[in-house]
Amino acid sequence: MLKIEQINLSYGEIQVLWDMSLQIPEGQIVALLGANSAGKSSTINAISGIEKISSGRITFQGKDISKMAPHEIVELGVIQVPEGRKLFNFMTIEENLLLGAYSKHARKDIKKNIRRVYDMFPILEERKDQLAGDMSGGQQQMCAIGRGLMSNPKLLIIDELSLGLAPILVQELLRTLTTIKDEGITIMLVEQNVKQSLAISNYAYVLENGRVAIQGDAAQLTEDPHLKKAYLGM
Amino acid sequence: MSKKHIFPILLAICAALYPVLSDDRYIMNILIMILLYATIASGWNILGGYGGQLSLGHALFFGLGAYTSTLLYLNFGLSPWVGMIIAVIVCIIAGMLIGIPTFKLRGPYFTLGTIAFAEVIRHVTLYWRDLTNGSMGLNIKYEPSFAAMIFKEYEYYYWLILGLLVLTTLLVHWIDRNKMGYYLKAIREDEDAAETLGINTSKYKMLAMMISTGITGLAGVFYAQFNLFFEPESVFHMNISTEIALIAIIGGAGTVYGPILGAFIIIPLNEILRASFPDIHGMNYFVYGILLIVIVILTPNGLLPIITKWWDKIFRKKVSKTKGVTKYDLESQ
Amino acid sequence: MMILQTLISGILLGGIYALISMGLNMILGVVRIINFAHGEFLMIAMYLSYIFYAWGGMDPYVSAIFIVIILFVLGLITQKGLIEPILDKPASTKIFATLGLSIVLQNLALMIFDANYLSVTTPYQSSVVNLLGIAISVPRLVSFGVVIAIVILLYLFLQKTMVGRAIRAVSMQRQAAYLVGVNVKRIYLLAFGIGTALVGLAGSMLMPIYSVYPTLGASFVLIAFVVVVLGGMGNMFGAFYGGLMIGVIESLAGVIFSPGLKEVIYFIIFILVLLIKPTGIFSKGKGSEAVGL
Amino acid sequence: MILKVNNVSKHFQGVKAVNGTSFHVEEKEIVGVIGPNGAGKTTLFNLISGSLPVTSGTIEFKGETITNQKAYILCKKGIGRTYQVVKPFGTISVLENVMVGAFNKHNSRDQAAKISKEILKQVGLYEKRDQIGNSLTLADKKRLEVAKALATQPALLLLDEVMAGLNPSEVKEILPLILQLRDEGITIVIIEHLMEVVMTICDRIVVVHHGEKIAEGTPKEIANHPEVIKAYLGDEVSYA
Amino acid sequence: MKKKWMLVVVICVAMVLAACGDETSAGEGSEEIKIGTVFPLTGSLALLGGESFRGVELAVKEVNANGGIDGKQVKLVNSDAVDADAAQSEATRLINKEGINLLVGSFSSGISYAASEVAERNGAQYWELGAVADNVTDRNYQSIIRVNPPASYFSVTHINFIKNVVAEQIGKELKDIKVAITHEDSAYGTTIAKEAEKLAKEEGIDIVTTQSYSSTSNDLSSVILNLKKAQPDLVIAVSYINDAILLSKQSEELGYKIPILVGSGGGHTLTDYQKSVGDLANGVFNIDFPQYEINTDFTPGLEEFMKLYEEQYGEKPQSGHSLSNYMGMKVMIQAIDDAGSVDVEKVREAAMNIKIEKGTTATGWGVEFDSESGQNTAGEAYLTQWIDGELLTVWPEEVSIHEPVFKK
Repeated sequence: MLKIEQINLSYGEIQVLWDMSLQIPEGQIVALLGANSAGKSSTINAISGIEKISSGRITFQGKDISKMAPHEIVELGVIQVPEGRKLFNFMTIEENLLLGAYSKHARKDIKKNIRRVYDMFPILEERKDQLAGDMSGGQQQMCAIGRGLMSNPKLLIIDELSLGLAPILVQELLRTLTTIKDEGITIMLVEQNVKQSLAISNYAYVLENGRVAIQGDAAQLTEDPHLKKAYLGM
Repeated sequence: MSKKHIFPILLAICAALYPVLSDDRYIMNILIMILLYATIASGWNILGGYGGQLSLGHALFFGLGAYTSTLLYLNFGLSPWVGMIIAVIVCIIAGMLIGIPTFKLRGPYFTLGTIAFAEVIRHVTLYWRDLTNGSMGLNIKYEPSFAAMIFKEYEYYYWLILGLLVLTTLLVHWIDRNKMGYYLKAIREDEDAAETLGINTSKYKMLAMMISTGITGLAGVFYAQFNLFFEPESVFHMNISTEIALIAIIGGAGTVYGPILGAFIIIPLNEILRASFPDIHGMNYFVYGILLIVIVILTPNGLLPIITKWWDKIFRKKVSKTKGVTKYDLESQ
Repeated sequence: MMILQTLISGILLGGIYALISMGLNMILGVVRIINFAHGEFLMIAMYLSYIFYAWGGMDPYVSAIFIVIILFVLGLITQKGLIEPILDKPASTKIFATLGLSIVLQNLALMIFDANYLSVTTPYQSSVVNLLGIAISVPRLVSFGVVIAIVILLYLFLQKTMVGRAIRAVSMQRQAAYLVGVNVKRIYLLAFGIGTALVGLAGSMLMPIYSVYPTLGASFVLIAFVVVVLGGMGNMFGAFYGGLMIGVIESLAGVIFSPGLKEVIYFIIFILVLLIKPTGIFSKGKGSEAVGL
Repeated sequence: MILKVNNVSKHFQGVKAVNGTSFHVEEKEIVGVIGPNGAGKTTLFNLISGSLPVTSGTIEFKGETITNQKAYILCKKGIGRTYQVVKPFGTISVLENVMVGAFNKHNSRDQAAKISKEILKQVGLYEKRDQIGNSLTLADKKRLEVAKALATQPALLLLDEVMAGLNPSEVKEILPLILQLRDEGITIVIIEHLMEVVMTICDRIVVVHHGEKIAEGTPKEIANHPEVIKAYLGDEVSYA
Repeated sequence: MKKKWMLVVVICVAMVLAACGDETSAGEGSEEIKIGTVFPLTGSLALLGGESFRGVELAVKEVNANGGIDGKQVKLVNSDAVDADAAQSEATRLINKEGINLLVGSFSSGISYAASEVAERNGAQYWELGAVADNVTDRNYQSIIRVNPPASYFSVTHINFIKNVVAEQIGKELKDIKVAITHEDSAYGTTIAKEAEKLAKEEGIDIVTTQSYSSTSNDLSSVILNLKKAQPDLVIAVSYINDAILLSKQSEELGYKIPILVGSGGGHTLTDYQKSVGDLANGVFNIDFPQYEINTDFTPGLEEFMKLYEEQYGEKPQSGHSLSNYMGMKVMIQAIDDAGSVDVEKVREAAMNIKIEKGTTATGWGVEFDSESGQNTAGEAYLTQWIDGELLTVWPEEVSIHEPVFKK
């Protein structure tokens, strides 16, 4: 579905991605793992069109998206739920969700989608008129995912879902992701929380210094001694 | 004396000899204006260029200097030479008082704060007629004498302001080469990082403010003695503040000689444009505005760095500063 | 009675300030540019209004429709041609680019219209409604009504429409706006256009009250800055309250102290607000800080 | 004991970024502070270095209470730090960057320059001393961070993720430097994600999670601490 | 180090420029008489500055058409003195670069100060034809000659008008008349107001309030409310155009009818004022330089001037500024003619010897200079009134073409 081929990305003179390639097949959850500054966020920002790659190719459903503007990529159904939620803090939950449906292809389904989000996260419906900035971290993350779902995503990229959240909540949210996958939405999960993400993923890439260091089936990677070493140095 | 000091010294000497070579008062008048604005812009540069605090209210101190010494002269017959010292002190104190609140503001808020202070003083001056003579301005009677700092010959003004500029430049040069300059630049780039490197940022900003306002006030005294007439609009107006900042920025803020270059560009430009379109009212400023936009967009860091680069390219075969990066990157792969 | 009359005059004057400042605020909040040429757009609008009146015999209230459209387009051109290329440049570049624009426009007007004070004559320009002994000028009342209408429309637009929400989204959280598919550049364009269109409307409303001359903008732009800071930079409705406040302060200060001290007093209030609550009196606190100015 | 953090908390509008954390650092020790993203490590550094005021608790440095003192005063007293998000002074040269730090203890420019050059040699940036800060690569900017902090001649050095974003060979270059600094008598507290690094160079490790200290001990103890493994790799649950 | 090289270049360029300057200024001795003009032609003073300049231009055109001075054509060398700073620089240029020693100006007092300082210092002569601040001639500079009446003369007319006409009209004793003053706070407004206050005190007239405000003010409601509170019988207003318009419009808006409004030139004279406020202008008095609806028996040459003006510019004059500058310029030309040279001392001497009776010039002013200050003491300000959209001269009687009208 999404294919990244040999991309390079630099901020000014600092190169952060080096000939990176990866693939995300339709209907799966693919995890992108790695320590801080390994290049995870740069990768997905390249996909979303926020950062422009210097060479290589990104294709989505066969279409080259590497030169497209962010809003055009959103229009295609590639939706990013950014790290740190990045909600519109001074808007209500509902307004945040509505803005999720900003792109043209999503507007016709606003009613249907908002119902779906509220069913998925009933707490959001309860608090729909509260300011997003006043919500707890978990609720904010739900709102962010909900906002992503409002865009009628084909591919949902979720960055650091577990950041700053209690483990129980993370479990709950991850479980929701499998439900979303079952509805036919492909998910790219960018995470530090290795075990939990691998548990729900089909396939995983581990990045190190802007390159793919390890990749493989999720189940297989869980047992990989390299992984433990990469994270705990053991 | 090292070799690198020869050029500025040579230059200063050349400049000082100029009146001997020519007695054209018109050119001399323009040169005096250029040197005056170069001095003020150099003063602004310490705070705005080195310290990165973009003040658009410096006319306040220009006017304050002019008013202080002139009022002392007119009311108490105090010689402007003494008045000058008092004016500088007054300006420094005013700079401190204004610095205390405005330095809490950052970025555009600071700029707007300085504009507001200058406006307050301008309107107070207009209103407080008993002290300031309001909008009628102050007029010093033309009675040439050394004690009154009024000269018949323009040469003396020229040498006086040249001396002031040289002293200012020496001071800026000293700051540039010493702890203070480094600290101010650090504050300009990142205040938080500067603080963790042991810099008392408020203290250094305040110091920069005080030096800057002192120089501006001094220039104000000179202006009063040279023009012998000024009014609130001609010393306090925001246009003066913006012109001061503009000169420093166009020349190259945060460099020793940038403001001087800026003054040599902006002041003659104004004169030339004014003389070029005598029949179409407004054309000169119209062109000036367009040039201004073009210059600031094309050279956000001022002209001096660009000119220096050209100069290097033509006369020196020095390795460009960024070349090292690529080389190292290849190695590190 | 006197105080009441002062208050009413102040509020009506504040309405005018609000109308001018709302446009400035929109540009400030979304595009994050301090537009020193804002006053010159007001001047252009008033000259246009004069042209429509003098050459087409059109009442300023009627020509307002055209002027709003023309100013909107002028705003688009300015954003595209001048502002967009300098968005990433240092603060000094932004300040002097818009200052330069204001010089250019001012002198363009001087070249075209000379320094004459031009005004229109309308049958209602000196009409007064008397309400319980308080005199209320009709054109000022009309402009106040327009301000109220604009506030309501703007509120509806920003709160209830998708584009309006996108404008707010961009002012709050630029990156996330990209990620929900907002074309941020186009929103900038739109915001600048709306900002100048609002000041265009202000010009039309002012024409029956004031005369227009080339340096008119300068006398309004500093007040607009004061209003915007008071209301909270980027806080769309703060400008409305801020405008009313400055209007009332200006009137009261003139009556209580002296008309010559009006400016001093509102600039001092401006400085105090900057110091005590730099986000503006009417902001919700962190809101305008998030705007990033 | 050079640094003592007593029950320190920092709340941001109700969010408890640091919550009642206590630990101490002995002289000439290298202490690692680890924990997942958002655990409050950097906030902890900001509290110690004076960049942020604490909500409650006290901090002692060399036996003196330094809670809520200004950053520049603490720097004068001997606390140096680096930033995780590098903050080079972008438009001035690398040498000038470091000299700003060196002026902390020296007033003369020549001396500051001399010391700075030595430090630049030490961190391997000497060749690039004339480049401007912004033109450096990320790795070099990290080095520059260290060099700036070193130039202030600190007794205690707080290093915030100086190795994040470096490639393994670069990491290998910087490790001996840290050990050498310790040998020169500088106490070091280091926030690091690269466990390999932490495990090899640290004498002791403090683990924080959700703003609280969940473990403390030698690298070995920490590596086998169940809480730590849970915090890092997550719970051993399977959904698939 | 390289930076310093640049400076060398810049200085060198400046010196070359300077050298060129020397050459051009040397060129003199042509068959023309050059006179430098210092008027604000752009910026906020442009409106009346430009109007004043036209008067000078017309006088020169006229003398040139009649064969010039002693067969020499008069050539105006113009400059744009936007403000005092520009005036300083432009006057220096005219004197030193163009080699001119006779200057005229300027409409604005600030510009007048600056330009006359330069003239004094450079041994040139400066003729002021329009600026009214008394202080310009109070300095007793030998370099300055002013033809137009200064602000204090305006104030004299103000007070005389109250004393001789208003008191009788409203049936009050002089000491019972309540007078209020409003003025914009630039030099022009402040001087006239101050003088009027002083004279009123001498005459025992009660000044109930003095309101000053910035001429760039957008709102005068507080001024008007303060007037309303003070309940004066008569308001002396010293205003530029914008505030004159605001004063009339806003007092109407605020439901305050000013019983008798006497302007002091500036805004209240202008046709723009009348156009802007429409009927509100009717009945407004104004003290100023001579205007056009005047008893032409007393102002011979006025009609010719009007004709010339319309021929030249295709419109009617905005205000009397052009006329008084025209008259002043003619006095200057006469002085040069009498002197038979452009030598400043000779011209001054010639000027001091000119005696012209009142009622024989286009402005009706006479000419008699005070040899100390250089001020023409035979000038005077007249009272006009807007009646049915026309600015008619109503007082003093010798120039009036209409009786002053008082609304009851």
